[in-house]
Amino acid sequence: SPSPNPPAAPEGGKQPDSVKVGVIPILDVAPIYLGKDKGFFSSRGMDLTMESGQGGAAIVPGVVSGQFQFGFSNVTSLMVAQSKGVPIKGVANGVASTGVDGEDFGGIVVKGDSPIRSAKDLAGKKVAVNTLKNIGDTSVRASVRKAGGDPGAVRFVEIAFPQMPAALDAGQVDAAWVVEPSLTAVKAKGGRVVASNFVDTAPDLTVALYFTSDKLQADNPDLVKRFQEAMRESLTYADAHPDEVRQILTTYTKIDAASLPGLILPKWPAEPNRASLEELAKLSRQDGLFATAPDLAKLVP
Amino acid sequence: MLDVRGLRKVYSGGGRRVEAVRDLTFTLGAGELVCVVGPSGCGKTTLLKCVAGLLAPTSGEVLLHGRQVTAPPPAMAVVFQEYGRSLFPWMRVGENVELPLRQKGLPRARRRELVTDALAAVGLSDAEAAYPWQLSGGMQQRVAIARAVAFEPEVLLMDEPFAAVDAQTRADLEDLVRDLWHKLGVTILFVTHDIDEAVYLGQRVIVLSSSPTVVREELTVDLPDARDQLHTRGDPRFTALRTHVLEQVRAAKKGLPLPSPIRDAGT
Amino acid sequence: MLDVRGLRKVYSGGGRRVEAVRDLTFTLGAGELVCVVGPSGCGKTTLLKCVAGLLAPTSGEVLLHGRQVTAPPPAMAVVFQEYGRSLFPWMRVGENVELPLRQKGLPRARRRELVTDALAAVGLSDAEAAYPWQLSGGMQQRVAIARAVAFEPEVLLMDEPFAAVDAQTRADLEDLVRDLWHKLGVTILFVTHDIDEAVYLGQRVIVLSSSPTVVREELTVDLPDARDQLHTRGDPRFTALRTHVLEQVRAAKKGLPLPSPIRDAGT
Amino acid sequence: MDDQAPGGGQPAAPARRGTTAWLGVAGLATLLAALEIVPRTGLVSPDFFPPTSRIAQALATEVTDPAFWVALAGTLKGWALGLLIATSAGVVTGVLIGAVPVLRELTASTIEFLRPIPSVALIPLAVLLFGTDIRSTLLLVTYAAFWQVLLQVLYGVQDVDPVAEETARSYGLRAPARVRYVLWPTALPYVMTGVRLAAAVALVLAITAELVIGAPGLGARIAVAQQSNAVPDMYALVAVTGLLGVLINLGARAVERRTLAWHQSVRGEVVA
Amino acid sequence: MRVARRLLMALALPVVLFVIWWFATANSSNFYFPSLRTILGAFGEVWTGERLTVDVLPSLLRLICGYLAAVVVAVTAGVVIGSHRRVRAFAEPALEFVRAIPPPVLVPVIMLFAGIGDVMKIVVIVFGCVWPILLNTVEGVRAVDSVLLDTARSYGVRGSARLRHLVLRAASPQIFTGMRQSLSLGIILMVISEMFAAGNGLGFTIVQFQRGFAIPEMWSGILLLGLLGFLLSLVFRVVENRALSWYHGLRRSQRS
Ligand SMILES: Nc1ncnc2c1ncn2[C@@H]1O[C@H](COP(=O)(O)OP(=O)(O)OP(=O)(O)O)[C@@H](O)[C@H]1O
Ligand SMILES: Nc1ncnc2c1ncn2[C@@H]1O[C@H](COP(=O)(O)OP(=O)(O)OP(=O)(O)O)[C@@H](O)[C@H]1O
Ligand SMILES: [Mg+2]
Ligand SMILES: [Mg+2]
Repeated sequence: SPSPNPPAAPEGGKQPDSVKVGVIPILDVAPIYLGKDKGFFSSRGMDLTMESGQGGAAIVPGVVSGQFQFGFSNVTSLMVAQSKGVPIKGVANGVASTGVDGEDFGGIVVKGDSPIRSAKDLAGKKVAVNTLKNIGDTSVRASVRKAGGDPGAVRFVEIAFPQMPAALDAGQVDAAWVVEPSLTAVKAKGGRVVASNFVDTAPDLTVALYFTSDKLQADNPDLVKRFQEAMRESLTYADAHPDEVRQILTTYTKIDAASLPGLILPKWPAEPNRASLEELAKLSRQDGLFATAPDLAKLVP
Repeated sequence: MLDVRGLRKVYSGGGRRVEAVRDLTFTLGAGELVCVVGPSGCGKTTLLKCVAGLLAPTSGEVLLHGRQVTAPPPAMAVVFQEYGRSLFPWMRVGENVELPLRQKGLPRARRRELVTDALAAVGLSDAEAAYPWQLSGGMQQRVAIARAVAFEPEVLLMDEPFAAVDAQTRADLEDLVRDLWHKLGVTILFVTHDIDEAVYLGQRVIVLSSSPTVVREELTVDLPDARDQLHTRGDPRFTALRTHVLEQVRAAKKGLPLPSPIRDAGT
Repeated sequence: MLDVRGLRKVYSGGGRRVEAVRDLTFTLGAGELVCVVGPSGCGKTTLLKCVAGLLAPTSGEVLLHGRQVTAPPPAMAVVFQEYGRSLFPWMRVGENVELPLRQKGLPRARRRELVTDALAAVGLSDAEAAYPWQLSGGMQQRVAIARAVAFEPEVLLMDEPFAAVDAQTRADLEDLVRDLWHKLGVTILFVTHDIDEAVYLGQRVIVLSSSPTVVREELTVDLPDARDQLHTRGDPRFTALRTHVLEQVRAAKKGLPLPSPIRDAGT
Repeated sequence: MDDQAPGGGQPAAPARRGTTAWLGVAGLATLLAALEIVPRTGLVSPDFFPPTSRIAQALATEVTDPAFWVALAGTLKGWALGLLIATSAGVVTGVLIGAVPVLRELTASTIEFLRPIPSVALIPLAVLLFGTDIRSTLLLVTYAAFWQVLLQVLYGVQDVDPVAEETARSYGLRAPARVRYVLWPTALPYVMTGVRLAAAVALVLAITAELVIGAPGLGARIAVAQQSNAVPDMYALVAVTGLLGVLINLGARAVERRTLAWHQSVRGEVVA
Repeated sequence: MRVARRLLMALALPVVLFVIWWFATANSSNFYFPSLRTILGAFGEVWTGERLTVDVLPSLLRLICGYLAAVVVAVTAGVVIGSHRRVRAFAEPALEFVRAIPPPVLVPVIMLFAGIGDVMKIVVIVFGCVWPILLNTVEGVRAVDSVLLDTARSYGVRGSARLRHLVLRAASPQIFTGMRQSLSLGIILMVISEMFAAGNGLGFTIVQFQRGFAIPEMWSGILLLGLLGFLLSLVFRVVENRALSWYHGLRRSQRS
């Protein structure tokens, strides 16, 4: 495993700022772990601790109340939060789709023997997404729409990613939107990818962001700035060193070593793709996720 | 009919080991009415529970009709000393008396009749709809007696059944028991503290020693079969017998050695 | 010292309304020993509970030293008819007896002494470490008596305290109560079913009528103060008194009208 | 019904306890065997529900990881502290409310109102106040376990035998003494059940809190295993919580045998 | 008069608490703690009309099915386990093993067997509600008075009569304790079960509000859960008072 760099002494002998980041222990956040490992944060005077929560329910309030300085969340959740007036603000890109149809880190899968051939056939079918009224159903609808089907006829069921392979296998759902590593698990059981919903939603869709609270942004812009810089460096590094990413995954996840090489890694561009977010916001609004459009200018770093 | 042979019971548990009964042997003929007296704590209740098949003896055995008793035999009724706890607090008096009858599979009408009669016999006709805990101690005890009486058992075991009732009621109940015994030919084993009662009721009186408990004496009550409260108790033979039993119990309590001549001491 | 005035108690609940006691009025002088007899279910326990301040009368009042009793007065001990349930099953016999003493704030050594003496007096020295449910019925009742005795109360209320013990033990306990009464000058109200016992023990005997309950008779027992089992019970005056009380109880049970001349009936 | 059968005379207690232990092991073994067989019959896919043997393998590797023991210690700490707070608070409140009828009437509606509020709904609140601190876990654990104890105490207090209560009153035992010598022993069997219920609920909540909030502990490890599709590892960790439950119950039973030796439920098993 | 007094008693403390809440949050600027006024406003908007039939009703039905099934299962198992020492020794560790598994982990396992529909949700509710009733039944059955047991045995009260007239009745005070515990657990589990694969329901809606940052609506949902618990407990008390009238009478008998 990559030898952890000794934390570089912060300038001026100042005590490093202790920074807590609320993350979900999944593939998507590999850059921050890698960046920490590489010393991108310590060299900027930040002593980083990752707090792994299971989702927005725990991370957003943690950031709002200042228990965490930063958090990781998918963009739809952030847009919803913003439109509801949650005082948060995006600070760095999180993760993005590979943009390659059929080769994305997430996709709509069906069982090998399923009659469903394309996203068009999903109309009238039961599709699993990890959370309803979120990026999953919006992007799946986009796939269906793009394939010429009726997006309104898809029935969504909420099932957590880890349970999707079993639900699909047992026929409890007709299709599922899964991400890695569940995607690999489904494919290993003979599942097929019928559409890459992120790709169908927008080119190079930005899927998640790191964010902070308005309060921290106002009180300590310097820290936010340093975090942004470190994050940018980490993202760029991760994007360029897929092998090290696979390696770092073994430290904070339990992904089976055998399936590691086959995982499709997402893209980690240094900056979010504004255009893709606008498209997503538009689609989300169509789906009724929020009444007033989120202020993307404020949300997106 | 009922044979108790070499019965021994040792309680152990809670850090205590008590030899409640050391060695009891006696026999009850079919249709006999035998009273048991003995000092407090000598093991009368223990004996009764063993006979009822509720408690396994440590050694020795109880035979009913020649077969060993290991579980409560059917057609046996027991009136427990702890009358208060032996009534079901969630059932009204009538239901308490009726339950065993229902268990016996008697038709409804017959059950009603038995319940009503039994309650009337113990003077509790108007308490039928009360809960046991709404009754006085003596009334509760009488409910327990009524339950046994209504059951029309073949063998009736009674453990100080009249302890909580007043003198007059007690006399009435004594006569009720003898009536019942005559009428139904039931075999009765009757534990009491009241020596007069033992002599008045029983055909025989078994006197137990104090711990370690053995049978101290078996005394045949040679009073005429037709007894009544006034004349029988006035009979000099009655007085002689009761005095003899009293002395035995006294001696038993003091742990004196058994007197050598057993039978003629009372004469 | 203890005045019961126009006491009336009606139980209502569970769809039943019972007038347990209609109208009781009597007085106990300081240091008196009075026995109460009456038919089963006539309200003796109810009376005792009202006197003990455990039950609020429906009307009428109980005065102790001229003050109305609304809660259990200190320095009063009660022996309950339901002896089995009045012992705490989670405490050993010794602890059961000791608890009230601890409450009184007695020093440890004194408590030990009182407990040991009281248990010895009721013949239970070796049961101190047993749990109540490991004892026979009579033994349990004696523990309850020991608890009251050790408490050295000013007023002692006893509800059929000897119902479960054998004749000999009963005699011994009767003497124990009289001894205690002499020694400590305690005021005792004693409920019993045994008419001989009432006459033997009491300075006066209060006979209650059957329901609706009133005082049927108050009888002064004009026997010499020094009593003993043999001579007192042999005394013709004793026999006369007990016969009189028996008749009263019998009449009470049958609901006969009160006899006109109260005092000289026994002469 | 073998408890009441005669013949149970006086077998030596230790021997009985031995049999009991073996029966318990047999029971667990039966459960584990069933869990081995179910996926093998194809009722569910072993990929999603691995057989016991596969879980045992994962467990074997799991226990060699020091981080596992750290997580276990973290969970146990949250559990024990939470349970302690909940039990003490539950008992004190319960006795107080139970012994004073007016309080009972006054609080009944509020208690009934608060009890069904799920701890999971309190997660944002906990995170808001304490982040991923152990206090978050404690808040959830205590909240959930408290009601279990409280309710049992309330019912237990009501179970006091009126004759025992009257005896105590007539001998001049004042309220605190009556609570200690009469009310408490009566309620104790209920309290024991309450503590056993609360112990399991506390464990469940400790793990859930870690699972969702990410406070360090077994739950957080389960979450990682879940997210990583590491099915056998996940079940291995779940099995650990199950085993913890078994151990906790053993402890509770041992305490019960000592403190409730006088109670019908315990004495009935010693004497025939 | 008595009704008025009881009403007063029942409402006094909640009213006080609500007043405190009202004033404490009146000027709240915290996003997660909106003012009570806002919450009550949301309550009126959210929990009226169609939501009652679409979300609250299905939840209630699932809750009732699950709860009743749990009572039946737990009492049956509890009687068996409680009255046979060996069965208890055999089953207890295994049960304790299962009992310690947190519902959020257990639900996926249940999903494997029971699918993702209502059955799964009911099973989850049963699974959580069973324990308090089971434990209390076991303890209640173990504690049946020995004199009563002897009485029943000697009068040949056996089999189902023994069960109905003795064991269940004697254990009923404790069984009701467990049932009361489970009632609120059932509501909690209803919420948890609806966090998985649900498309409607009270718990589902609350979780949706939480995820959608509709915080006043979420709080109003929590209020509704509390209200529901309170109402169900009222119903429960009526049932309990009927079934345990003898017990309450006995306990009160000498206190009047
Ligand atoms: N469950 C028990 N556990 C331990 N010892 C017991 C138990 N039951 C009775 N004993 C003991 O056995 C002895 C005999 O008790 P038993 O109840 O048979 O006496 P008894 O003759 O009925 O007395 P009494 O006339 O007072 O009712 C006593 O010493 C008692 O302490
Ligand atoms: N808790 C109660 N609820 C309703 N009625 C009761 C209650 N306790 C006693 N009674 C009734 O009051 C009457 C008197 O009861 P009490 O116990 O005082 O009688 P007692 O004279 O002590 O009788 P005994 O000699 O049989 O003990 C009885 O008719 C009884 O049914
Ligand atoms: Mg006895
Ligand atoms: Mg009485």
